[in-house]
Amino acid sequence: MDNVLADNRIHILYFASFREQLGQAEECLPASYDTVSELLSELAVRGENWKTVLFDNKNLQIAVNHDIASRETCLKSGDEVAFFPPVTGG
Amino acid sequence: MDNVLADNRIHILYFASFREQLGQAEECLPASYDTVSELLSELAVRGENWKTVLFDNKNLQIAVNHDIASRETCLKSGDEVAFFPPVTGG
Amino acid sequence: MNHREHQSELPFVKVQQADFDLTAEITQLRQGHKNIGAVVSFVGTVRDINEGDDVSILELEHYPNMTEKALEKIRLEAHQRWSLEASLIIHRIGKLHPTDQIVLVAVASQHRESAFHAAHFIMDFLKTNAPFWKKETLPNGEVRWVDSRVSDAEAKQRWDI
Amino acid sequence: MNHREHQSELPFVKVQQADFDLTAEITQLRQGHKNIGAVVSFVGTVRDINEGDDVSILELEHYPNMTEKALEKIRLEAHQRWSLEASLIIHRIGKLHPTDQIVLVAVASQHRESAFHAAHFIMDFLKTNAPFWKKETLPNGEVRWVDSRVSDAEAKQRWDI
Repeated sequence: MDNVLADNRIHILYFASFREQLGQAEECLPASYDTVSELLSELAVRGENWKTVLFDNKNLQIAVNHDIASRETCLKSGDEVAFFPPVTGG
Repeated sequence: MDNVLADNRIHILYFASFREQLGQAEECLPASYDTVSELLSELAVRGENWKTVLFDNKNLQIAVNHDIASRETCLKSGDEVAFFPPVTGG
Repeated sequence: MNHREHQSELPFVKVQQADFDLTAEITQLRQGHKNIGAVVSFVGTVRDINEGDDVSILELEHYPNMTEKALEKIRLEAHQRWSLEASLIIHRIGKLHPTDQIVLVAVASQHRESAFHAAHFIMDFLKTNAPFWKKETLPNGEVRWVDSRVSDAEAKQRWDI
Repeated sequence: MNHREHQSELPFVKVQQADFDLTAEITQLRQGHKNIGAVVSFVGTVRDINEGDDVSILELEHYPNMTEKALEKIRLEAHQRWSLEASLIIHRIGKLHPTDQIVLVAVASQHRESAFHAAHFIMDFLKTNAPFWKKETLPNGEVRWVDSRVSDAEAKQRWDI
């Protein structure tokens, strides 16, 4: 069932300039990371672009399940993690 | 001529509760007071009511020629002096 | 201060019996200013309760020859203190009822900070320096002048630092 | 918090492409609250210049599932900090042009002080905590993401005291 599948994964979203720089808007990965930091380390392995935009980015903004989060935030199956640059609304 | 007459006088206005307590909205007096304070002393002689509402009133507000003034403000012929309680607009 | 400020006699200060429309006033205020990024408006309205009593009618008296001059003075002081694109003050007079609009202060600027401060400043000074007086009628017919609030005098002090 | 707050899903937070009418929104916000004495509104508009360049189009992207939740959180925080009668946040998304309205924050309270502070607070937090991103198109066709402003991060700090 779709729900069971989804529960074993984390859903990752990229917004604004991140989406353009990384060339993708979203993806699903196995839920095998305890924290956002671990997930970022894994993504950094993909190449310089990923490392620069996310891992090394001091202005990286993170949301987990639609709440502002940090690199220390814990992850579990079914979580939605979003990475984005500083917001510019209003 | 009216203008000459007006020039030898000061025009006095009373607003809001002052107008009601003193029973008049305006009057003209000879321009024989150097300051607002002297004018107030003269008005106080009229009776307890005038003394209480104006002379003794710590919250007395004064305008001379449409600008906020004080008891020390100088007066000259043709001036318009207004006495009123603290304002309550807005 | 731009050219439009000098078009007519105090076009950005209005003392009137008529009600006002917020959208229409703001639209007019913004006209010709493409670089505005922030518009802060304050609308004062008649509450149905004052000092614990119901209020049926609120009547606003003012000092006709002084009022507009006093409001314009406050408005120009705000333009001196902050970088503003445009501003407007409308104050109603005469008989008003609960929920009626009494006053509008609108300030337009490039960035929000100055518009927020200037609108607040104008209202604080209007409350203590503009010659308006409120008289309220209670449901039992009692009529009384509204007392000035100590908090209004204190609010004004804040800006003198 | 009054009963109307629970009528529908986040009725006081709207994320929409459509423009809004200030008078209509304020009138609706005030409905049923007779004890309101002050309404402070902030309208953010598209400036025709950013960082020295002319701007032709401003496009607003957001994070659909998070946006309304983030705005409601800011709104409720304001209600906890100040005594407010009602408040409303509208934020537009999609393609906008110079002079277009982007955002409305409106706060109604008994006295002006809390309405001014709460509206300013909501805007300062919206600027740093609500997931919106602006992309601007210059007249020569160049497209770029708008940089966040350091002053916005600083403005937010102020409220943490």
